[in-house]
Amino acid sequence: MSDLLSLSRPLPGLPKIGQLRSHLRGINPGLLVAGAYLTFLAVATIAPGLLASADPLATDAHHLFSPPSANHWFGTDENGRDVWSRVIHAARPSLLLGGAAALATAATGALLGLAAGLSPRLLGNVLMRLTDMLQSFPEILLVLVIISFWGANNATLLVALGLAGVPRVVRQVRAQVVTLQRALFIEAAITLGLPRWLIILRHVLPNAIKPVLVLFPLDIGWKITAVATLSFLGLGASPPAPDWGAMLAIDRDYVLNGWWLTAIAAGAITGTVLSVNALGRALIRRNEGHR
Amino acid sequence: MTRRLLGRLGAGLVVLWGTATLVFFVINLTPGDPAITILGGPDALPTPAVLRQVRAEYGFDQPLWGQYLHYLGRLLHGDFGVSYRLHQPVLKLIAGQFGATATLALWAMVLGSGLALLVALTTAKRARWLTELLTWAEVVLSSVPSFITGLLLLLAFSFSLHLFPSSSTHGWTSIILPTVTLALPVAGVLIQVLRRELEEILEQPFIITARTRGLSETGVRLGHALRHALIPTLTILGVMFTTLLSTAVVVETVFNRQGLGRMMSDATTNRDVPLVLGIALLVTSINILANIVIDFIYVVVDPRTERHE
Amino acid sequence: MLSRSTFLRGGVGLTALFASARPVLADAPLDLPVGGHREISPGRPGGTLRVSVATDIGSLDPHALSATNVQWIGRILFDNLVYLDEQGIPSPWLAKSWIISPDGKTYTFSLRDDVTFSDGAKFNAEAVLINLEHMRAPATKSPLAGTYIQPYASGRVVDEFTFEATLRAAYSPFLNVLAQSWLAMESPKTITECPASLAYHPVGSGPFILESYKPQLGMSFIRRPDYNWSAPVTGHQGAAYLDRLEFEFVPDASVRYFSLASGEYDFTTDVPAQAAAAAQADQALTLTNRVRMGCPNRAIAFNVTKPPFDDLRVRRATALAMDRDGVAEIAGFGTYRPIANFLSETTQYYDASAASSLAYDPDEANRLFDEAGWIGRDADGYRNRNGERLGAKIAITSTLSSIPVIVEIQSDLRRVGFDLQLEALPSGQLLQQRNAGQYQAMSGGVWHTNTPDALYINYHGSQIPGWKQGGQNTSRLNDPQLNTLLEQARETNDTGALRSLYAQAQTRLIELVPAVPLYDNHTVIAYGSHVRGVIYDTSHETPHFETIWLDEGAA
Amino acid sequence: MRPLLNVRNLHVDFPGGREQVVKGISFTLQRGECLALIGESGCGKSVTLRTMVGLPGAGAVVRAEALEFDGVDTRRFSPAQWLDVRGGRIGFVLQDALLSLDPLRTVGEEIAEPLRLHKSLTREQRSARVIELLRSVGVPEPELRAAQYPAQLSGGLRQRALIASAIACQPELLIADEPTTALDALVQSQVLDLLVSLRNGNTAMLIVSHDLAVAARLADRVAVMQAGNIVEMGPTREILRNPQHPYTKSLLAAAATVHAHVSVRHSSVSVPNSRVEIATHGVTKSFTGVDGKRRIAVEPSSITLYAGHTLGIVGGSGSGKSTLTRIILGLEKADSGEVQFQGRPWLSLSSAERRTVRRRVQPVFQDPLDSFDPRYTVEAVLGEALAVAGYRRGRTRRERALELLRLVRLDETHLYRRPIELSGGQRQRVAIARALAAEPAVLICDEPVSALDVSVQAQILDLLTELKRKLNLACLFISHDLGVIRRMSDDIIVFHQGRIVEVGDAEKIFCSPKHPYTQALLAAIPDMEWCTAAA
Repeated sequence: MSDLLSLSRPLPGLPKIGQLRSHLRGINPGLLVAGAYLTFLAVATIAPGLLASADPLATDAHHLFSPPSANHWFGTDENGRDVWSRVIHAARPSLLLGGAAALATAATGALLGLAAGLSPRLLGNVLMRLTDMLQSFPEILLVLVIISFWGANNATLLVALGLAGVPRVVRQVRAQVVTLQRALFIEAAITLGLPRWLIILRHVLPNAIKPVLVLFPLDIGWKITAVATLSFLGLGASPPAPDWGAMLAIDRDYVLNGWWLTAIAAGAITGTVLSVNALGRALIRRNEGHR
Repeated sequence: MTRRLLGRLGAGLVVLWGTATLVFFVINLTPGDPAITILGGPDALPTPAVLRQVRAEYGFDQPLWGQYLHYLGRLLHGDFGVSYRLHQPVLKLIAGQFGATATLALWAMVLGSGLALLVALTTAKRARWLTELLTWAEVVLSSVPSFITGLLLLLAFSFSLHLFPSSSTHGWTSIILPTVTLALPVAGVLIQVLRRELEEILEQPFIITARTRGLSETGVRLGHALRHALIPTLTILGVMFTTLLSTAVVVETVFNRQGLGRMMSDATTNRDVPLVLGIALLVTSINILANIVIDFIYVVVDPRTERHE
Repeated sequence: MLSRSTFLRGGVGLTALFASARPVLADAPLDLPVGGHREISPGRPGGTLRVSVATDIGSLDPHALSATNVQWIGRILFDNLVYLDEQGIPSPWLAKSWIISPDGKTYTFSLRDDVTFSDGAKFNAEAVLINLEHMRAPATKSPLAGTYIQPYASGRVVDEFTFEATLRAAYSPFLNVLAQSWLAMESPKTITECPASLAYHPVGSGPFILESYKPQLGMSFIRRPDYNWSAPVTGHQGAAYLDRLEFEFVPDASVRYFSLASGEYDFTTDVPAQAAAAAQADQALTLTNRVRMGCPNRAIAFNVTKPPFDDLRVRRATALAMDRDGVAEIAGFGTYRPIANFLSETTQYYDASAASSLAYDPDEANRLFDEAGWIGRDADGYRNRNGERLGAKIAITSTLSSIPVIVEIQSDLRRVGFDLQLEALPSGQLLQQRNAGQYQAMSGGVWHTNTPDALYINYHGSQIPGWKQGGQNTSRLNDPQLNTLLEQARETNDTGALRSLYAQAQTRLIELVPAVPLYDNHTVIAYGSHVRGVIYDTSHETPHFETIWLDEGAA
Repeated sequence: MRPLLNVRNLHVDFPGGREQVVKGISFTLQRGECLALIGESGCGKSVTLRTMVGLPGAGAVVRAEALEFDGVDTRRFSPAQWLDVRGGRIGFVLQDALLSLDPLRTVGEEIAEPLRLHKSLTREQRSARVIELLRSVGVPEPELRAAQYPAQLSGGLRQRALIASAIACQPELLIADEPTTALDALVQSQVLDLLVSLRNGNTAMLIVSHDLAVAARLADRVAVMQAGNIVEMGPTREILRNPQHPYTKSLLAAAATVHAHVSVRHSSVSVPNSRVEIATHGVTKSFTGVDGKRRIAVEPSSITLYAGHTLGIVGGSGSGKSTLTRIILGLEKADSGEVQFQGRPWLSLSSAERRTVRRRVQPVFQDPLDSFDPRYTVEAVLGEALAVAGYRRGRTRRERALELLRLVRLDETHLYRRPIELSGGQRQRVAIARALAAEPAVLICDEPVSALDVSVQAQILDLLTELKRKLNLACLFISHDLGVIRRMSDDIIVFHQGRIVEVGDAEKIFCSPKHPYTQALLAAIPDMEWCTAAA
């Protein structure tokens, strides 16, 4: 659905550093919160040990479902593990998988889109029909099939989630390439006598992938949601690895025993997706403002 | 027009064939023992004769290409096979579940797009604080994963307040919470797109012209802007179809509803190959058809489309 | 059967929900199946019972299924030839009596002459023949029933109500398995005329008739008024009391609990363990918890043919390192009984004397690991030997519900320096590994059957799963001594001999440790206090519905 | 008599945004009178117009000593009263009818809208009135046109339809914002005629234009606006003949240079001995239209361009002049014919061979912004072209870039900016600098000043003329504007429907056009006698 945000025109770049300060001053408090939350997550991703000292895997069969306390900030779960530590340690896989999948989508899509836009008509058409095929096939079904039949390890998750969304990017990049090829500045470069490969490399490529880059943060948000959804459906990370979606899936069976478990896992996922999306949207708006 | 329609349908058939092939091979190239799956999974205790019978009956003793051609041949006769796990014809199973999901999706579409149109039409290009608020509302609506929305609604309205039954089959009220869950992200995305579109449209010279003719604000929004806003809405609804299906998988799981979504996730986790293939083909064809229909609705809504073809 | 239950039920507001949030970890008394198999007094006819069920099994032909739900669905729609009495001894049902030849190979059944199927077909010797043939016909694709009567060679209609079954070899569990719901008697007319319809339109001679079946949604049954042939052991006379049974599939554990507590349902066949304490505390609900016969839950089955579990010391040490009480707590929240034997306590010929040697003993576990040469420790605290880390992968399905249990075991083993890694696989790949024997350990699950022959099915050398045949011996154990004991037990009908043979087999298993029994296999059901007359099946410990009646005054 | 409009000391500003847009202007308008507001883009004239109908824009703050329509203070109008006034008593015509008519509604529906809002007519009466209106604004086949969508009409017809919708309720005041700007010269003239004919009622008219000629043709009085102020106001003839304010004078002077009758060319009339830079022989080109029919864009045409010479190409939109230049630039393939560059074949070269000489033929496009990679700074833009001319990255290249900027009257500060941050005129200068950086022999200018204000146009044209002379460039100059063409060209080619209808010396063609199309074109030039006098 995010291809609706696609921008048919090439976009100018990001604001210069010098302008940043004035941008910061007028910044929305909501965005600051989102930024702070993501910064926190970044720390949790790089060095979870700094934020949570307890072992996220250490069980304690005699302290199941302890409510939040000074010892266990977020309480303990169905295995007596420290939930705070699990939430913190779950940031890395979520963010990395989300980011990597978004990157895979963007890279594959951009390459195929460029190929479709630049290759001879017949080949381009074949590529586009393949894209149509992939697009008519609902992403969720694709992901479910790949994961159910190939297993829910990081590699298949990456392939499945990476593939989902590729048609959108291919279309976007191809449309951009086609438009760009008729753009006046490309013609100006042609009349300068620059060789085709140089024009593609220097002018077409960077401008064609710009909208993909702009939508990249939103796609990360989408992928994180997808990872969590899959875990929720029981197709995500293998236990006992801490994972927000899996925590939520298991914890909702224990609403009666520890309702906060559900709330915490839900909060972590929602907060992340919300922050990523809010910042992503802000980025898009800023880009448009500079058009 | 007819030629274009036939062309689109032809392309659709090719896409279907491709889908069938792709899914067939993705599924069949994975390791596994479908015979045991058919017999009920790990707790099956079949005799050797039964195992042989199953492998012969389903053609697992044939080479993959043979199985593929056989499968395509049966498809051409409209035979989608028999579910591995439910032991009933795939078409019958799908037919049994389709209605529930279609009803849910339809209501969600109606509710979601209705809400979005209402909100977008009344709030586009208004006070700054309202814009700010709605921008956040859009982000929230389209960010909160459906399974969380669903769980929250269930927890709040069903378990706690008892306003709605927690079980899926108890009366018409049981469709309300799932519909809302499904409609909220639809509304979130649509509001965002519609508002962007409307803000752009309301700046257009023809809107100024309409105002200078003495047309009221309501008249401008309903008489001119609405129709323009419908065009991107259509595009989204076309794309939305697959999104709705994905959400249906989750919503039907959370709310224990029967339906295509849940059958799909069950079928895949249970490796019910004929059912997975059947659903894949069905959903793909609906998707293709829906997009063709939407293309033709465009022509009705936007007279420019046809001429540009 | 691998029992797979998830999810809750009830009518407590959020406040109540939070108040009861502290789990009750102890004091949930265990309701061992003592009695409860016989109707005490007649009930009042009429009414509809609304029941929630965790899963749909997708099909209703018991001969073609191995699913758990068949156990109680079978009693609703069908009858069996025999029924176990309260001591576990086969007693009459549709067969009034029988004679077993001295060599144990010929069974002559004398049948009731007043039984009809709901499609009008008559129950007679021909019907029995057709049913047994149907169970074993490859076309039926029977995953269980066919295997249970595998020694059955041929049947003969002696006269209309006398049937003679001839076995290839003596098979002492024969009558027991004939009492199980998977081996129920279906209408011979439907079997011969339209076998395909059995899946969604089964026809039997039971107290209820299928009214409708909507996959994933639910099923309903109506009373058969002329029913009058309940198994004598149940003490029930005549037709069922309830007019109608409505079952709905409610997979979500929380929803199952909340909707029972709120009165949306009268009854649930699957109480999630985590809600048992809450259900028990609820005055308006009755909770029952019964231990089933067969093999208890073995969270881990070792592959004894592959390192490191080809070493008996490693198997034993691993078993001793598991905190059985903790695991049972995590799995059952106080409702599941820890057990260290290979047969469940309620199973015939259970030998209590064998039980103690697998009790939790981490010191002994460490000693055994040292003895096996795993002396070194690496930076992560795991043992090693010649630079090789002590550990194993356990293959589980990615949708397994008992993950917390495996996680607890993993954590227990880590404390003694054993690195147990979880490998979640799609079920297809798991089956592949299982057939090929390419795994170090698997999640063992439970195996429910109403005879100690469960041990043969789970540990006899002929029962190793492979491409040619299914099998439950995932430990891939092939011990000649154990094989002989289990074979001999199949060949004798002498009670004393059986008791001795099964006691020896249980002792042998504890010596071999092919798997780690941890806690019992339970049926936990709950129902509103207006629901009366609930009795339990002697074979499966699942409820009978023909004796249930509604006490409207109490509702 | 009470004036229809009375505006005294009007201020409009947008708090938090731009600076004040209208800074205290005063004017009155009598019934039947026509006042023209003249000024360049951004001078506040459009905002003034919209303030007259109470639509100054979102967030605008309007202050005035008097702001009266027909003696009533418009600031006291309730929203409902405004709805009655707009379209009923005041008609409003916007600039571009393609954008100003709802593209999803038929022309008939659009014209019927004010009727529906202000008159109680039946549906039949309304459609009859729509047809009548269309006929009255000179739209042929009104029944057919009413059922069509704006995009299906030609520019002129669309503008007429827009005017019809504005006058549907016979308003007392007709406001028009640049009513003819987007149109071809011929069509522009016809629409002006229509507006003139409308004046012959009792309708007052307030128009805005950047084009003095339009004002001269329509207005009784002219108000010249600069940066939110009216700097000079008076009867049209007087202002044009005898401007007092320096800004008015500069405007007139610029218009005069652009539209000079007297040749200001400095080259001799023809240079027969010069080298032939570009020669085309029988170049043709056709496209397959969306309807599947072949449409001929360029019929066999041969032109010759000499060094130091400027060849002007003039023609209406869609006449094929742009296609021909694209062929010459090698951006489009010709169906047949050959183009020679400096006597050697050009079109028939392989693209690799042509690439080495391409820089010798450089374009200057109408919209310079689109001709720069949006990611590039001016330095990078020039650098790319300089690299082609053999300048390696380094100091010499930078110095050369600066030199070029100075040549086009820009300085070092512009080097680090990106084109989007520059004004239109500055961008066009950068575009010219880039073209020159490649050291071309031929400059191909496609409508280089059409998007610019008059005073800027004059500067750019001066610059081009000067550079051409200094560098002895051959120049192909395409424009729809006859004044611009006449000022720049030695020879002229008139294009009409893909064909060259007339070729020859510029002066000769302007003095004695032979082809009827050329004659019509020249006749359509608004009368600018006074301008000449002023110059």
